[in-house]
Parts: sequence; structure tokens; C-alpha cells
Amino acid sequence: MKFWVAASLILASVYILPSYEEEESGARLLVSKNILNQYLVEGKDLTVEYKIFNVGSRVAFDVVLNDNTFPESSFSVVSGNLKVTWERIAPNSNVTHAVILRPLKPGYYNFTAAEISYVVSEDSNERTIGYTSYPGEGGIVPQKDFDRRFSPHVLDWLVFAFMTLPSLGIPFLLWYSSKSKYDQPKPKKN
Amino acid sequence: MSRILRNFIILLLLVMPTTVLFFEQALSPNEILSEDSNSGPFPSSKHTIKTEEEQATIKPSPDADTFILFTKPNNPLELPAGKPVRILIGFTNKGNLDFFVDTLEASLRYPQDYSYFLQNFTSVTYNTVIQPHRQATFEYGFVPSEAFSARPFGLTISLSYKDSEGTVFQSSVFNETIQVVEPDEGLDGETFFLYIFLVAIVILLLVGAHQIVTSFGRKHLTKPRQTVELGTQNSDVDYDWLPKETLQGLNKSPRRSPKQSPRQRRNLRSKGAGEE
Amino acid sequence: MAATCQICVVLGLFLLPAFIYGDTCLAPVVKSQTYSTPEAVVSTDTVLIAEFTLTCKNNLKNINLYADIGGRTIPATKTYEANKYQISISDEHKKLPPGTYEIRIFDEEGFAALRKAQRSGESTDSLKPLFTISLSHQGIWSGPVLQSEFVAAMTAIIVWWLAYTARGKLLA
Amino acid sequence: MAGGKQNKLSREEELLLQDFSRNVSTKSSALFYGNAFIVSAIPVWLFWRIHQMDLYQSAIIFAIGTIISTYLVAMAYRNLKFILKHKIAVKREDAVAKETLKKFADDKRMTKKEKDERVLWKKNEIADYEATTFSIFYNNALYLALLIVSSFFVLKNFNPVVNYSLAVGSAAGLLALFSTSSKI
Repeated sequence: MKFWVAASLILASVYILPSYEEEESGARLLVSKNILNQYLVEGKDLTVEYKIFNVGSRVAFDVVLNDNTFPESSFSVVSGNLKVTWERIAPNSNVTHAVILRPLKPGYYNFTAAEISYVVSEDSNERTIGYTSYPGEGGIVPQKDFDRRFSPHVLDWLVFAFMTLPSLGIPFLLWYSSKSKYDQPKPKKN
Repeated sequence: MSRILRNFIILLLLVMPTTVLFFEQALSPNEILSEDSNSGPFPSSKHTIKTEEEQATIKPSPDADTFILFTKPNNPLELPAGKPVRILIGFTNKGNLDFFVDTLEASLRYPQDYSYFLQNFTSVTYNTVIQPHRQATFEYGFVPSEAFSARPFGLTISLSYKDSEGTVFQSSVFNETIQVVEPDEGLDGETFFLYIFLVAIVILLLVGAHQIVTSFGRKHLTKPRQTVELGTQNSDVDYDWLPKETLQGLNKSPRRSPKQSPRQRRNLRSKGAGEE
Repeated sequence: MAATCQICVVLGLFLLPAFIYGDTCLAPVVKSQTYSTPEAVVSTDTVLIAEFTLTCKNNLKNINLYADIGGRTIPATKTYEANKYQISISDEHKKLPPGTYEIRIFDEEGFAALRKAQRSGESTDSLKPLFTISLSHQGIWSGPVLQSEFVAAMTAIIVWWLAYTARGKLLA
Repeated sequence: MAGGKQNKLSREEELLLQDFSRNVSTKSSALFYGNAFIVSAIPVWLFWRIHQMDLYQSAIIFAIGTIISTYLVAMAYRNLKFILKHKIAVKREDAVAKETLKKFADDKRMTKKEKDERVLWKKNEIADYEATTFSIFYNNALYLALLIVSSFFVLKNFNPVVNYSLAVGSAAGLLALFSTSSKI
């Protein structure tokens, strides 16, 4: 009987021990939040990328990434979700998450950090709360300014060609008609 | 029989913990540098610069735990010169006072003597408050200048913060000698075509130059030779003063030496005398 | 006799974790929606996103899923809506060329088999995924090949050149 | 236009020269100003749509630019027409003469002098017509080319208002300048 007690004790310690003894260096998540845009343009895509690195030595459990720094009034979600979870993130691995938003208003906007919370080890139910890195201040360019610099205005150029047609074409046709009527091929002098 | 079995089970139980631990770390060796949070004070050398001294005295706070992770080149010991380096700095507030993270600065220093600054990177101010038992991540990027390639440098990155009572702390998140290596410029498509384009232009220029040289040269050379040929047909030498016979003689047999028959010589002499 | 039952108890304890994940999703029904970065003028990197909702006949809830895209295995992110997952990949424009990407989704077992196959080096195409989502990436539009004002300027200059030659003829 | 050729001009040429004075009739100057206005209005559309300048805010600059450019372009029309007219007259002389003579060959009543008069008048009219139309065509082409090149390449990075005023100003100015000399 004694034997059985010893066996179960050892077995239990096997599960608890690792988490207890290295509580100090449990899972640790570093989360970077970047905006992958050269220009922030009203009405065009704004890509937000979160990279979660587990630099601790144990698996991070029940990781929740929640970003409520984009108010509905000024950003609409095109694709992806602002609140996501991962069951587990293994140590020394990283996970990428992306969200595509569309700014609705031009002007300056301060992009602040999102929130991350996770459980350091399987049995401890105390959640560690952290913040991601923050991209900082960004200027959202109004659609008109952006178009002036980048959109090809093909239609406008066609209308321009159409407008210049009369002021170039008519004089040419008139001149050409009278020229051809009176012009005899010039004898090749020299 | 059961005794053997019992020993076997005990052995199994003893062995199991190690397998479980091993399994946890099975994925890949932990190459990310786990750095001890409070590195020793700076090597105080005689001619420390004033800021250096100030830094030396500021201690990191025991309640703060920082962690550094190089994301762009994921090996911190070799940084390509001229290429941007991105790092993530984790900061955990273990104490029960708010921490106010100020600035983070990084600098490349002379490997033998850390007080000698070689390149000071722009420092970034974060101004973030971290409540107790909360964590935060900060991102920082810098570009080691191209001139520094293939030499060891001391890279120090230090984060300065203060707690709600105003005591200032500074913990040096990274303080090692690293090697700045040649950026391996893969010859990707673009640069390849660029070279071809340049070569093409050079060839074009050469051909053009050759063309000009030859055409200019040909025009120059041919002109004098032409004049030489013209000379014999209608040169401006006036032949009419020669008596007819000598002219025919000259044209008929240029090969014969200009020996004249006695009769001709006699005529000549008498004409010459007549003229005198 | 007692010894044998002792062994099977210990073995049972030992294998306990494996039993929990046993049942797989039967007849999965998938509704997916994909996104890929349209233009390079605005964004610095290409991002491919696939969001999908999985409903199984034996109505399993929020099971763990893993995705394999061209050799990259990443865990599928779970969102706060039931059974809705998201997979996102981001890389430089050159590294994610236009084309259709086959995203193979594995459940726990499939994933374990996949890892084993990867570790032992054999090709992983033979493994049958739970289901696949094909994400078509049209490609990055990085500005018109020929600036439109350049075309306009060229035509204007050509028209002027014709006029200039005509004028030369007239004046000569 | 070497001096030698000048003195051989017959009386007929003198007559013709009289008509070639620089001041044009009101009808053709109206035509010139109309065309010049149309050409000068085109940049307004260009800058409004492509440079996205706000029409109302910069209405004044548009008005001033258009008026100045109209004046300069009309002047360019006149100059070029004057240069062209004489040349065209010379070129078209015999063709016109042949055609008019053929027309009046039958009625005997007209004296030789009157026929000549008629030929001269017709030639002058044709020359004037052709010179006008070609001058408008050539100047418009040059104006648009100058405008586009200067606005989208030379002054590319200037602020739109400055871009407009400089582009239209330089295009119209250069046009007037070029029209004075017969080389370019």
C-alpha cells in the first residue's frame, strides 16, 4: 500500500513541479503592433499586423488579443477580427495576425497599443495582462490629395483630348482642304 | 516475478519526469538570448564622460523585468551594416507601483572601451504608464551605418524609466559586443537588369565613339591622297613653255633616261644661240 | 494478475492526454472569405487573410485547427464568434507573388501527422487535410506602367512636331 | 528676303503688299480672340480635374490667367499669320491664277486688267484664309505642348496655384515670342 502512495505522489509532482519551480520564467509574450502602410488614406486599406512572440520557456495558454483602439465611427473593418484568441502558443514560436481597416475620416490619429492577456501555465488561472507596442501618431490623408498625386486620371485626360480636338482639328482640316485644292506638287528645284 | 515488475514500475516513474520536461522543450533549442535582468555596473574606467558617470550610478529597479528580442535579423550577434534592425523590448512591472517608461537609446561603442561612442542612434521617448503586474512591449529600430561593416562593436541599448515616486531607473537591456557584417546583397532581378542596361549603354557609347573616330579619320586621310593623284593629270604646272618634241618624248617613253638624239641637241643649241 | 492490472492502470494514466482530442469533425461545412492586398502604392507588405466558419455534423465546438500554406504551418486563430477562424500571412510583396494559394486546414491529428512527416523530411502533400481553402491573390498594382501625363505630353509634342514640319514646308 | 529680290517686284506685288499690312480686319481678329479664348479655357479644365484645384477658391487666378493667355495667344496668331500670308501667297499664285482665269476665260467683257485684279484679290483671300487657319492650328498645338510639359514635368512639385499661373504664363509668353521669329 505504501508503495502506491509513493507512486501517485511522484506522478502528481511530475505535473505540478515544472510550473511551480520555474514560475519565474513561464510563458512570456512580446506582441508588436505595426501598421504596414506607406500612406494612410481615407477610404483606402489600412493594414494592422500583430506579431506575437513567445519568448518564455513554457507554452502560453488561452491567449486573447483584443484591440478596441479603432472606434467604429472613424474606422470600418474590411477583413479580419479585432478580438481573437489562441488556444496555445508554443515557446520560441511566433504567430501573426492581421486586420484590414478603412479610415473613414482624414486627419491625425494616435494609434495606441492593443491589449493581450494570457495564462502563464496550464493550471494557474491567473491571467497576465500586457500591452502591445504602439505605432504612434499617423496622419490620414484625405482622398482628394492622394488622388491628385497618384490616380492616373485617365478619364480626365480623355475629356481633355476631346476638348482640344475642335481647337486643333478644325483649323487643320480647313487649312488642309484649301492647301490640297491649290497646292501643286512643287517641282523639285535642286 | 512481481518484484521485478514493481522495480520496473518505480524505475518507469523515476524516468517519466525527465521525459515530460524534455518533451516541453523538445521543439528547438532556446536560441533567444535570455538575459539576466540586472547586469553589473559599467566597467568604471578613468576618463568616463560625465553622462557615462551619471549612467553608471542609475540602477535598474528590482521590480522591473525587461527582455529584448531581435526581430529583423533574428540573430543579434551579426547585424548587417546599412540594414535596418528592429527589436522588441518587453517590460514587466512586478512591483506594486506604477512605472513610467521614458526613453530608450541605443549606441554602438568601441568594443575595448565602452565609454567611447562610435554611433549614437536616435533615442525614442515612449511616455507610457505601466500599472503594477502589467506587461508592455516597445518596438525600436536603428540602422548601423554602412561604413562599419565587418568589425566588432559594443552595442548597448538602455531603457530609462521612473516609478510613481519619481526615482529614476535605467536598465541596460542589451550590452554585448556584436559583429557588424557585410550586408549580403542578393543579386536580385532589379540590380541584374540595371547592370545589363549599363553595359548596353557603355557598348553603345563605344560603338558611337568608334564610328566617329573612323569616319572622322577616313575623311581626313583621303583628302590629301586625292590631291596627289590630281596633280599628274591637270596640275597647274604650265607645260606650254616646253618645245613639242620634248613633251612627246616625256609622254611617250618616260622610262628612257632623258637622253636626247644628237640632231635634237644640235637644233636646241642653235635655237638657244639664236635667242641670245 | 494484480501486476498486470497495475501496469494497465499506469499505462492508462500515461496515455490519458491522448484520449481527450480523439474525435474528428465529420462532414465539415466551410464558408470562407478571403482578402489579399490590392496595391503596393499604399501598403508596404502583402497580407493574405482567410476567414472561415466551420460547422461539423457532430457539432464540435471551437476545435483547434492548423493551416499549411506552401510549407508554412501556422495555428488558425479563433475569433470570438463560435466556430469562426482566421488565417493571416504577411510578407514582402516579392515573397508573395500573385496566384492561387491552397490553404490546407488540419485538425489536431492531422497536424500531428504533418509535424511527424515534416520532421522525418518526407513530403507532406500526401496527407489529407480536413479541408482546403483556395485564396486567389490577383497581384499588386503598383501604379500604371506608363504615366498618363507622359502619354499626353508625348502626343502633344508629336502633334506640335507635325505642325512644325508643315510650317517649315510652308515657310521654305 | 535678300535685298536683290526686293527691287524686282512688279507693280502687282506692290499692290499685294499693301494688303499685307499687319492690322487684320475686325472679322479675323474676332476669330482670333474666339479661338484664343477657347485654347486658354482648356487649362482651367486640366487644372481643375487633374491638379484638383478647387474651382471657386481659385476662380480669380483662373480668370486672370485666361485673359492674359487669350491676349498673348491672339497676338501670336496675328504674328504668325502675317509671316505666313506672304509665303503662302507666293506659293499659291499660279494655281489660283490658273483656276480664276479658267473661270473667266469665257466671258469676253472683262478686260485683262480686271481679270488680273480678280486673280490678285482671289489669291489674297486664299492666302489670308490659309494663313489664318494654319496659324491657329500651329499656335494651338505649340501652346498645348508647352502647357502640358511645363505643368506636369517642369513645375511638377509646385503648389497647384503657382503651377497654373507659371505654366499658363510661360506657355502663352513663349508662344508670342516664338511667333515673332520665323525660325522656330
